Amino acid sequence: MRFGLTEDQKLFDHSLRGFLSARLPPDVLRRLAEPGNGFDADLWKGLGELGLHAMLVPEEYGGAGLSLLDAALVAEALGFHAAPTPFAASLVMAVRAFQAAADDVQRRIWIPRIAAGETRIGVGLGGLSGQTGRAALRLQGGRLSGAVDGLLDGGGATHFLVYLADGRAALLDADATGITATLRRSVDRTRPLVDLDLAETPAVEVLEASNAPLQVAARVRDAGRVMLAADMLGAAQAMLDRAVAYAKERVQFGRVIGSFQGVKYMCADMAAMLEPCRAMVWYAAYAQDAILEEAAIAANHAKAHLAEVTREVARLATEVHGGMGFTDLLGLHFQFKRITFDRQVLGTSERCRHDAAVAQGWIGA
Amino acid sequence: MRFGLTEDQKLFDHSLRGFLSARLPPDVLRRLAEPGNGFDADLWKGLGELGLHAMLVPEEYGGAGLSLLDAALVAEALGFHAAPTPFAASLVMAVRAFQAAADDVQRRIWIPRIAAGETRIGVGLGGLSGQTGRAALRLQGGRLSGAVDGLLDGGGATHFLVYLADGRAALLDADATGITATLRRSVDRTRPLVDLDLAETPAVEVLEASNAPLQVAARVRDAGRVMLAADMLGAAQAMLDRAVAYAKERVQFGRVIGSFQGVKYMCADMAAMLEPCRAMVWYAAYAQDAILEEAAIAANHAKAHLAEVTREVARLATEVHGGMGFTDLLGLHFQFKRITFDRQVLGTSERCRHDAAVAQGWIGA
Amino acid sequence: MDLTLTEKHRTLRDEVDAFIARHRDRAPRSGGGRKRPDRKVLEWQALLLEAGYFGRNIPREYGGFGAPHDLIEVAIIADAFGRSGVSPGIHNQGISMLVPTLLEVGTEEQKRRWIGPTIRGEVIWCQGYSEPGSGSDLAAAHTRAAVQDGEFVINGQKIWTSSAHYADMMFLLCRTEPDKPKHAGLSYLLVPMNTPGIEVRPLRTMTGRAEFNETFFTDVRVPVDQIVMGRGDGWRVANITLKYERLLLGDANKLQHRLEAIRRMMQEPRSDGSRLLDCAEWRDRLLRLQGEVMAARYHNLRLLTDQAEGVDSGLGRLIVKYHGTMLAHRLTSLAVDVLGSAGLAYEPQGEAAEDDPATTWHIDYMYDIGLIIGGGSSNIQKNIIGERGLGLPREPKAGEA
Amino acid sequence: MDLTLTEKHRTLRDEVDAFIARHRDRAPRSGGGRKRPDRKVLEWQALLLEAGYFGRNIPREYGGFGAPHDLIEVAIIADAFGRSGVSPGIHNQGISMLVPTLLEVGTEEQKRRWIGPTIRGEVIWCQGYSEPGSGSDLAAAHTRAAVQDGEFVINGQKIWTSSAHYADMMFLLCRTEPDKPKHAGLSYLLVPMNTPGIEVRPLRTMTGRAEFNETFFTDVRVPVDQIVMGRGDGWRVANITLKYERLLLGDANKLQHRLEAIRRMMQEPRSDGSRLLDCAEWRDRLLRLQGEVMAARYHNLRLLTDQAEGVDSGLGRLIVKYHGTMLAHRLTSLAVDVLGSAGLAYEPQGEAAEDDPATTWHIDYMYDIGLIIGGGSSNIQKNIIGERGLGLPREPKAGEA
Repeated sequence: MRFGLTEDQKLFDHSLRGFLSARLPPDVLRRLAEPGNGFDADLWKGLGELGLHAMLVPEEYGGAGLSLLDAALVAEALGFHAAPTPFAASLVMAVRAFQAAADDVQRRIWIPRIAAGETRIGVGLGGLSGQTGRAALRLQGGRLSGAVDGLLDGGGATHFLVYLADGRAALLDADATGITATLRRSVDRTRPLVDLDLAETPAVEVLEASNAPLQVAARVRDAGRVMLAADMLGAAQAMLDRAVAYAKERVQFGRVIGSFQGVKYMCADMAAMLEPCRAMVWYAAYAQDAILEEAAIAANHAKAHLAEVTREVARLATEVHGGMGFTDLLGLHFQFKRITFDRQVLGTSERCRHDAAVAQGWIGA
Repeated sequence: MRFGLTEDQKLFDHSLRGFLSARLPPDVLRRLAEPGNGFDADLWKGLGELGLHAMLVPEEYGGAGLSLLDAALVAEALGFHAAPTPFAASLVMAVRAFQAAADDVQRRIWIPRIAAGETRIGVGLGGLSGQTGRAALRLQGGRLSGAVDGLLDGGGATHFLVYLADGRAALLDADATGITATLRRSVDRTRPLVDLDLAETPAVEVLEASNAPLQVAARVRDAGRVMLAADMLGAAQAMLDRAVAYAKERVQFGRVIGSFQGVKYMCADMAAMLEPCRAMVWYAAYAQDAILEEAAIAANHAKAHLAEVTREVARLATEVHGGMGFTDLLGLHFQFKRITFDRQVLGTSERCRHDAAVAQGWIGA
Repeated sequence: MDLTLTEKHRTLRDEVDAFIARHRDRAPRSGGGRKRPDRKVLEWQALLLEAGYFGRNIPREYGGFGAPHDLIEVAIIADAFGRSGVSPGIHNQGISMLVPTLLEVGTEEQKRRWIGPTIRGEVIWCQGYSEPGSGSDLAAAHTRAAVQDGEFVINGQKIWTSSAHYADMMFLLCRTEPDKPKHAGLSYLLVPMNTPGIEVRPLRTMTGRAEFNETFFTDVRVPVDQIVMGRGDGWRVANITLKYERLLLGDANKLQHRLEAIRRMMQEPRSDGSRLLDCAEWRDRLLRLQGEVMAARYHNLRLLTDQAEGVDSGLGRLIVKYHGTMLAHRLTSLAVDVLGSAGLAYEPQGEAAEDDPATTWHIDYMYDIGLIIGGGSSNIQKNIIGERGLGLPREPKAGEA
Repeated sequence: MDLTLTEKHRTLRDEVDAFIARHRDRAPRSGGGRKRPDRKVLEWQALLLEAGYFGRNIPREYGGFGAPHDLIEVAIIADAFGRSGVSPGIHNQGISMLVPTLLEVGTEEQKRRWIGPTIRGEVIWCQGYSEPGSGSDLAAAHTRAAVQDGEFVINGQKIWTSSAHYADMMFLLCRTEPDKPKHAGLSYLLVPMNTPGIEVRPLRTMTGRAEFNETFFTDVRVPVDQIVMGRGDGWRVANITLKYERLLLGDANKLQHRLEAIRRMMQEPRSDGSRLLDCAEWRDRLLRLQGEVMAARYHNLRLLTDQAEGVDSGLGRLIVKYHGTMLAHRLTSLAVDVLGSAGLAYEPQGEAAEDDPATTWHIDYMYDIGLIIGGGSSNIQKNIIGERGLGLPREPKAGEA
């Protein structure tokens, strides 16, 4: 037994971070965050070449068959660099949804397309995730009507996977008839959300888990929550690292500000809060594959706890930077907004903790 | 309009604090806190001479007819000095209970006795206050049976006033038949609690408000909650004052520790939290007499908010003192425990906030 | 303690209510904080001044209403406008910071010249304090002003000057006595923004808007009588201004306003029909904040009484900015959580138009952090509270806060 | 990441469970932390050592079981004892702090002489670090030891020496090289407590119990070979000990144990039949803490892996004491709130008897603050985290932490 990363994981993490660092200098990030669809085809292609598109896809469908822990490391790196790219929904939740609830034919068709990077699926869990906004859908005769707000990975999506209140999920072509997909720029300029209005839109596929569809949907949701927790971890680590670096350089009152206990203790507080979060994200991700009886509890607590800790880190790291932290100039706010976004999507902290209480039988669903 | 104390109030406060300071040096306080009944007849007599026994009693019954704000200033001073004496229940809640719910004869008999300092009434609100422990009483043919835990001002009480779930209250002689009063030493050695076991104990009086008895009982409870808030304010202010004084004297690493930002910011945080609490206590006390539509909201929030703030102040002030703060030597812990006690009696913070929500119609009772 | 209303006060309350009912259609939508007041705002301001609902206690000779200080009158007016949701008039740095400073230490001539136009909204001021190299360390200002031919000649650079792009005037902290010790070498000048040599460059913040500016001075000349107090007194004057800024930034009425707005959101049914106010864990979060806001409001009443009686509130005054801005951030934190994912849509409209509510909350969520930092960061505030408020010793050999 | 059990591990788990089931009647009630172990405790300890469920990785020649390092084995054993509520053996300062220090830097002779008796519970140690004038500033120790006739002669005073009144030995930090700079003048001595000239006076704390002592040294003589490492190396050795103390004080298993106890209290029906776990505002408080405890537990697993692999966890290790003690205080804060007014009855029983649950929670509520202060206060921890963990510069001209 080991509680830690393998050499392979460290190497992959290193190369991914190297790629992101080179590919996303501040000016490029700022450009990609300008109005548009929040999807950069070149970046998507580059991440595909690194193997991200197929990482979770089982080997039988041509993928790498990696674990959710590997995906969490990717999410952390993407959060660290505030990378404007689909991931949590398109490459994690969608793959998990097809694996868990699709029939054999559906899997053979769609999973390889995801692995090839050509199909990008925005995912909306509506009320199952506790998201706010509209979530009222009905499926009749293979056609979907109604509205659902706040689909993840909306930017550049070729398809949408939307969940019904009973746990079934319908796959829609983004160009289908009767579909109105409104791309909303979110406060996190790197990731837009999509609101869907549907009028008798034909479903390309309907995923129906043969057994306990709500539980299967919850597993997809939990995988997403772990990715968001990892994304927050990365974003907060970037903010902490930059705050510490700034505190070592910036001079005020004739001293480097990091030598003042006031600033030093802010940094120490951030580190003391954030450092245990890393192990928590690892554990929550690992549990989704390997400790199923703890998977829901760990995922929900990871999302909730990371949201609480990283909100504090986001504020404190900005404070350490003084006025400069509040400007657009340093680009520190990309990570700040990443944390804001991750906190609110797929359920707030209160909702996630409630789901954790349900998962351990403290209260009914 | 003025938001502040009168010159009379300041003078009275000054003389009371002078008396307590002279009367309760650390060694005396330590002696009074040793096992016993938590009631010191000399101190009681001295406080009576200062006018405390009759302060809230209307002039028609021979009292001073002062306001609850005056009582809050007394409670604050008692908390500051951790004075081991009955007050909140015996001299505030009991007087209020008789004024609000007793008939004319009952008032004429009992209020002057309270004013004379000869009748000291421990008060138990049971479930009406959200206290934990036993609270099951039945009144039949003028006799009370059952059990209720945690009566305030139990030390030296000559009588007990216990509330039934319907808002009526029964006055019992402490020496009546069928009564078993167990004096429990609380963690706050200056104020014991009393648990009552009653077997057909004859009630000396039954107080029945002619109108809305539960609301009348709630007003008595709220007056008590304001007194506890004021007590916490005083205790926390004493701890903050001592922490600041210690930080100015104690030398570590070759410097007075108050010159370290780490210690200075602890003190600043305490002051920033605690200073607005003073106005809150004043307002809550004043509202009980003069702004009845806000009385319940202000009292409940004052109790809850003071409990949250003073818990932090209690910890931080102890921390500033380092190991010495944790010893018995400095006696700082008397105020620490005072805060612990006030927080738990007459309802925890969660309960008080719940009552504040009810009082402003956010939810049903 | 006396919060009861006299007959006179009840009359005033009725009058204000009637005024609002009669004139509310003439009121502009917002307080006009971050924009150059337009005609509607200026007319409304004039109406308020005339009625004595703005600048009530400022002497008539300086353009105010000249009523004697009466705390409850001020509270009644604020309450009436607060209840109605109608603009209570302009609040900006000139009105909230410079005017009280001039009233405190300005010359008769300065008071007569500047207070009237400022409270009428005709003259807009910006604040020239911070510099790029010295954010928190204001006294380290390098912008210098040398005297030549009866004029100050200013060279240097300021940062974080909000509203500089439309302001008429700047109150400027600069170094006029380079040979004197740090704090003794500063002066406080009043500088017209249209003076040749001033360049203003907008500075975009994390909200995506240009809320601040950098201001550059190249041989900017102002007459020597444009100084408040004397040469070398700049640090003292700036501290008076900062005192008022701290009170402005910790404003308890704003906190109450926000709390109420969040409560209303939590009382609205969500898409599944539930109300967050019925969920005890959410309600308790709101209640905790309500308790804190109440404490801040009552504390504010206490400070107003001190002010009316000419008493220095000391510690009570020094904590306001730190306490208020941290609490404001916790309020907006709850607000954005209440909005949840549906509130993430973010489209700030710039200065021309109103923002939608969700965008406004997210702007505030970020802007509040700016306010924690600006006007003296939290650490600076804690130094001030610890040293001036509690008498704790300064750091040995550290610079001055 | 591999948390799966091998066949060998499953076997061990079954063995430990069987051991506990077979022997649980022989186990003492508590861990025996704050008292001199009695016969029952010593016999239980011997049984655990023999079975390899205590001191599992300590070499056989020093009295341990000598099993190779295997993190999961240790976790399995801790988990089995945790689940069963049966004592996992003695934890005291000798076992948790001195033994790992000697394993790291002791001489072969010292290891052979002290480790065995210590882990068997036969030799009890106390810690002689703090002095009255220097609580946080350990390196300022004034207690001095001069060499005379092949012996150290110790004079001075220590404070906060828990268990000094029944300890056999003290590990003592004292000044042996008065001419050298502060940190370079210290040595680390092993001192028998029955040496003539040692006087122990109990020190009552806010809990009402005498949990600590003051220890006075007057011409106390110990042989010069009773030193760990060399003269002047005392600060280095003390820091190794402190490293282990930080991990002991932030113990994640203790946090989990407390959390579970609070959950059980909240699941019990109260006098009105309601359960606090059904009240969302209370449940959410518990859930917040559960999330924090989970993070601490997984973090601990990560540190154990590093330890097993000989990797220095750096920052991850430095935060444990600060993070863990603050979290412990928040846990006990919830516990005393759950108990409410009925939990205020307080009757500590001294060393002879068990305390009732409510008294125990209130002791912990206060003792936790002692732990936040002791073993390096939170401020000292934050200096360590900031300077050693994050590489931030020390305070100019300040002393050393």
